[in-house]
Amino acid sequence: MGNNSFLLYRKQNTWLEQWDPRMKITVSLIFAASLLLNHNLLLKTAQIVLLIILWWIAKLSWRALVFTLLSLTIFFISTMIYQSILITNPGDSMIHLGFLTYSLQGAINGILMCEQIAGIVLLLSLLVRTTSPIILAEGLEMILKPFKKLRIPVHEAVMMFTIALRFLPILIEEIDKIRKAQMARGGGFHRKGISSRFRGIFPMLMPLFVLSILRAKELAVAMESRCYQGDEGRTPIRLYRLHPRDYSILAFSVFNLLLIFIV
Amino acid sequence: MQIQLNNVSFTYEKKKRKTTSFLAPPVLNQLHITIKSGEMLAIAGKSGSGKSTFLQLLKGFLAPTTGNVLLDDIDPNSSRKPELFDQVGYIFQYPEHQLFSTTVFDDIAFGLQSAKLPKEIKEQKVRKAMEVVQLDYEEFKDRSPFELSGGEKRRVAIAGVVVLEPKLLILDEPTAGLDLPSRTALFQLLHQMNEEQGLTIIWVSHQLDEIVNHASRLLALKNGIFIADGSPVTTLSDPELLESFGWEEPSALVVSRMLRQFGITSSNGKLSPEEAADAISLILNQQQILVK
Amino acid sequence: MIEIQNASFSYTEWEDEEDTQYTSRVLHQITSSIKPNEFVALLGRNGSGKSSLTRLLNGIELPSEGSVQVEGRFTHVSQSIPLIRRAVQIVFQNPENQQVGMTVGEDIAFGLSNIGYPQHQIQERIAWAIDLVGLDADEDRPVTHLSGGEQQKLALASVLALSPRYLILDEATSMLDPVARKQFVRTLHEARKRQPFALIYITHHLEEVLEADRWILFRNGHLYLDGSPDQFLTNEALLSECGLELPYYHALALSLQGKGIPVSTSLGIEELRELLCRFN
Amino acid sequence: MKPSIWKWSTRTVVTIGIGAALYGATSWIGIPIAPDTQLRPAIALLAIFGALFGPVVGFIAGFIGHVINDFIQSGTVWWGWALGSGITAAFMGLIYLSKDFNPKDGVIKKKHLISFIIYGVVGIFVSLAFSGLFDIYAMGEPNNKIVIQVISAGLVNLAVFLILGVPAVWAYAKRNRNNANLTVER
Ligand SMILES: Nc1ncnc2c1ncn2[C@@H]1O[C@H](COP(=O)(O)OP(=O)(O)OP(=O)(O)O)[C@@H](O)[C@H]1O
Ligand SMILES: Nc1ncnc2c1ncn2[C@@H]1O[C@H](COP(=O)(O)OP(=O)(O)OP(=O)(O)O)[C@@H](O)[C@H]1O
Ligand SMILES: [Mg+2]
Ligand SMILES: [Mg+2]
Repeated sequence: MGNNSFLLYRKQNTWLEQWDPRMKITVSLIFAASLLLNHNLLLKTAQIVLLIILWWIAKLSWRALVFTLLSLTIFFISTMIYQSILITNPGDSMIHLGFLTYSLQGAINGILMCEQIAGIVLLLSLLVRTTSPIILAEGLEMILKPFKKLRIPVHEAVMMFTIALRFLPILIEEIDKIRKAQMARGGGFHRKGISSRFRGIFPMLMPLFVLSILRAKELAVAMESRCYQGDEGRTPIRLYRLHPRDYSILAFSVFNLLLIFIV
Repeated sequence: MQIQLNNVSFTYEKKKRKTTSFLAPPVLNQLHITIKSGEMLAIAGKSGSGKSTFLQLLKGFLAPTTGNVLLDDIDPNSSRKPELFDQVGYIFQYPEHQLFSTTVFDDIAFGLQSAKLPKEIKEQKVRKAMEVVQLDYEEFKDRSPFELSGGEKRRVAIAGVVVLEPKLLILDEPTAGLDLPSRTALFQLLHQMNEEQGLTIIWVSHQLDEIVNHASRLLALKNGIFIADGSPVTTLSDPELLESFGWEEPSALVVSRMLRQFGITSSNGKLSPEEAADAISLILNQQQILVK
Repeated sequence: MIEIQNASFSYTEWEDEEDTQYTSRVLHQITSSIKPNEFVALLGRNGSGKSSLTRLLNGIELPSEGSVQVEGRFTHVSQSIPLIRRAVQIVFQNPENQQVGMTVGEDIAFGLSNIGYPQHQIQERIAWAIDLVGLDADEDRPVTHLSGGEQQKLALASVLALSPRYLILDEATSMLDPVARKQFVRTLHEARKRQPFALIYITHHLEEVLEADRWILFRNGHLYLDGSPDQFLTNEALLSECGLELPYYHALALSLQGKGIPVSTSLGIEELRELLCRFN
Repeated sequence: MKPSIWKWSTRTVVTIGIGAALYGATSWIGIPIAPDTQLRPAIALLAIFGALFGPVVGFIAGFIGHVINDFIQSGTVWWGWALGSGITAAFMGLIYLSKDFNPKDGVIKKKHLISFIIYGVVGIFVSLAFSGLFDIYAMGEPNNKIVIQVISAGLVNLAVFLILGVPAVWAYAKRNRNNANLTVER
């Protein structure tokens, strides 16, 4: 572990990164909707291919792609098994795959279902891997602005999200730090064996919790003493402007959605 | 305990398959150094020059990117004996990094747990450790270590390590935030442990006069290498070295050198203000020309 | 003007029942004031209450008795808190607790954004602040990758960017190397010349505050003494009571004077050489 | 005094944020006890958070923490399970609403512990049932597999809650009782 390597986003300034975050989120939603509504095998496959092309354009590592998809294998397999048992219309031609038996419709349904899961997962991955979490949060806040009128604490929610993102790596490091601090005093029980690892957890958990509560207190003080008072009178850190590029992407994704109803 | 570094380099960037990683210079660059048992070693250098990184290598918190670290001729990293690092006591740059228990007593006594000492002895040891860092036992033992002033936290952190009686003691800027009496007491303690138990002590400091007063050897770190290594008095009166860091020569050294030039003193070390004053008044009185 | 009147303070986490009183009182009836553009040093032993006092000055904590006023506004009036915070900024003893952003740039921008700083100038201001403190890191550097001293520089930068009228530095330079510290003190004075602000400086090293207008000595939560540096520099016993060490030359001068050798209190290397030449 | 559960001060916002991060971070620690099942101490944190800060803070912290952890570990969010984490914490947080329960001042009684355990047990199974149903309906997962998953995960979570969570809240309260006694003058 160590460092921030587990934050998925890494600055690369690719084409995808330059999209406006608001548009990116909107487009992702539209695209997700079209993935869900689409029941055409060809079209859905095309959408997946499109996502993979975008992955390539964003210069993301292929290993991450494979890893993401592999993490879904259980779902793929269970879905396929499920489809084989469930949908058997008498009279359909049957396909035999190993010990599984499919009707044509069942097989297509299974594949569609798998593609749907894979598509949504890829889409989300793309979004978080090409957008800095802070920018994502700011984009979200701007999109949700109308809800502020309904007295829904949009700003606060986004702030919580941002803080959580910022502190996650720090707390993971903190676990490491507590381990080091206990090591600095000669405590060495985090090294070998499952049972000693389990015993090591309680002495880690309590300090971690106490430290975090303390951290929260200090951070609140620091924020307030730097003039933080909710979203009143705040200027956004960055200027967001929608470019023709962003509109054309929007147009494309709407077109993509409409295509489903046409075909 | 003797420590040896062979050709040690360290960089925070992990090796990647792509090329970018080697553009940044390593934080530490091919260090070759031996620290003998019983030394009082001070380390100085600019902020961000890699002092803390160096210390973490010695404690095994970080493993060198290349080269190896030997503790008493054994490399704990490659020979898979990380427990050897347990003989090293380490005090972090920020005391907050060191404290984790709910009371000061528990925090200081943490390291004694594994030794399974009887309660009275444990208490006695904690009491003694708190004494040397000038914390009142009754007043502080039940307080939370996080609800203390900056200097008090620092003292608890030091006590928690000193109580273990390590063979090598590493302190990362231990005097930052301490007031004069605790600084004095800390160094008294360090000298005492150094002399009586032959403890090796390594500490980082930005206070040059502190180094002159207490170190037996000084390592000056710059651009990943130790550009000076030697007795603090000679090192810190070397104009070239001072120039390269932008440091000012400690006043004690300037005055002592001047007194030497005038033949007032023959010691070639450093003089405290009182000693200097004594020497000056002695010589002036001798010459019987003291004008009133 | 900051006016502290008869302020006492204790860290009360649990203040429910009315008849409970806490012994952990850390400040006892402090009365003092800090004028605009003044340079004041707060000195005293560990745990004497210096940091606690600073927390009262911008309303992070409220005095349990007495009051604190900043530019005529009481800190216990919650409507005036935003204005008070605009005026008084603190660099805390542990810079880690102060970092809000994920990267250097975001951290500096956080305060600017809160005060409604014009959007198109924020980037410029960030660069300005980084440059001012001599931080050797670009703005995309994650804050977790900074060394101890670099974190202190960042803390200073993000507070200076807000151009406070009262700046409190709580041992803010304790982990800087001598050069960086000197350079920093120089920039502070430069900045104060261009756009004056009051400086409240906490330290354990007298060399850093020889130029201060006023020294305030703390002892066990009491404001012990308040006066000009010259007043204290001749009183070694008093200073060591407050855990302070005279700078080398001052100690030498005092010793020499004690032995009846006529030297000035502001003895320097030149004067010493002259003295020795005269008799040699 | 306990602050109201709907108060959104900077302090609350920050606490939720850090709580979520903490839940996410501890979700990284897992001790495998059987293939496909891990003992995750994180559930104990939900218990502490709920008990100390109430159901609302607990719910949001659990939910956000789970979402972020999912993001980071696989880039995908299992919304059903994330909501489930929130629901668990919310149930455990119900104890916060009982009038004389106040672990920050060291006030915790036997009857509190009992209701805390009941809330926790109910919470764990309600949330798992919810997550399971969510998966079945929203993701089209086969249901017999889910049932097994729900039961085994429930038992594991229950064990962690009882072994780590409950004692942690107890220990926290006890520690504060000691402190409070020490600092009170008369
Ligand atoms: N976790 C980290 N990841 C990446 N870079 C780091 C990390 N920690 C420190 N650095 C960088 O490595 C360099 C050396 O840091 P180190 O903490 O060793 O400095 P230092 O000499 O102790 O400085 P100081 O006196 O300010 O504490 C610095 O440039 C710092 O920015
Ligand atoms: N959060 C806290 N809760 C309870 N007591 C505290 C807390 N912080 C500090 N104290 C106590 O208040 C007293 C004054 O602390 P303060 O931090 O003001 O000292 P200081 O003068 O800044 O010391 P230092 O030079 O060590 O930083 C100390 O006795 C300390 O133990
Ligand atoms: Mg360091
Ligand atoms: Mg302080």
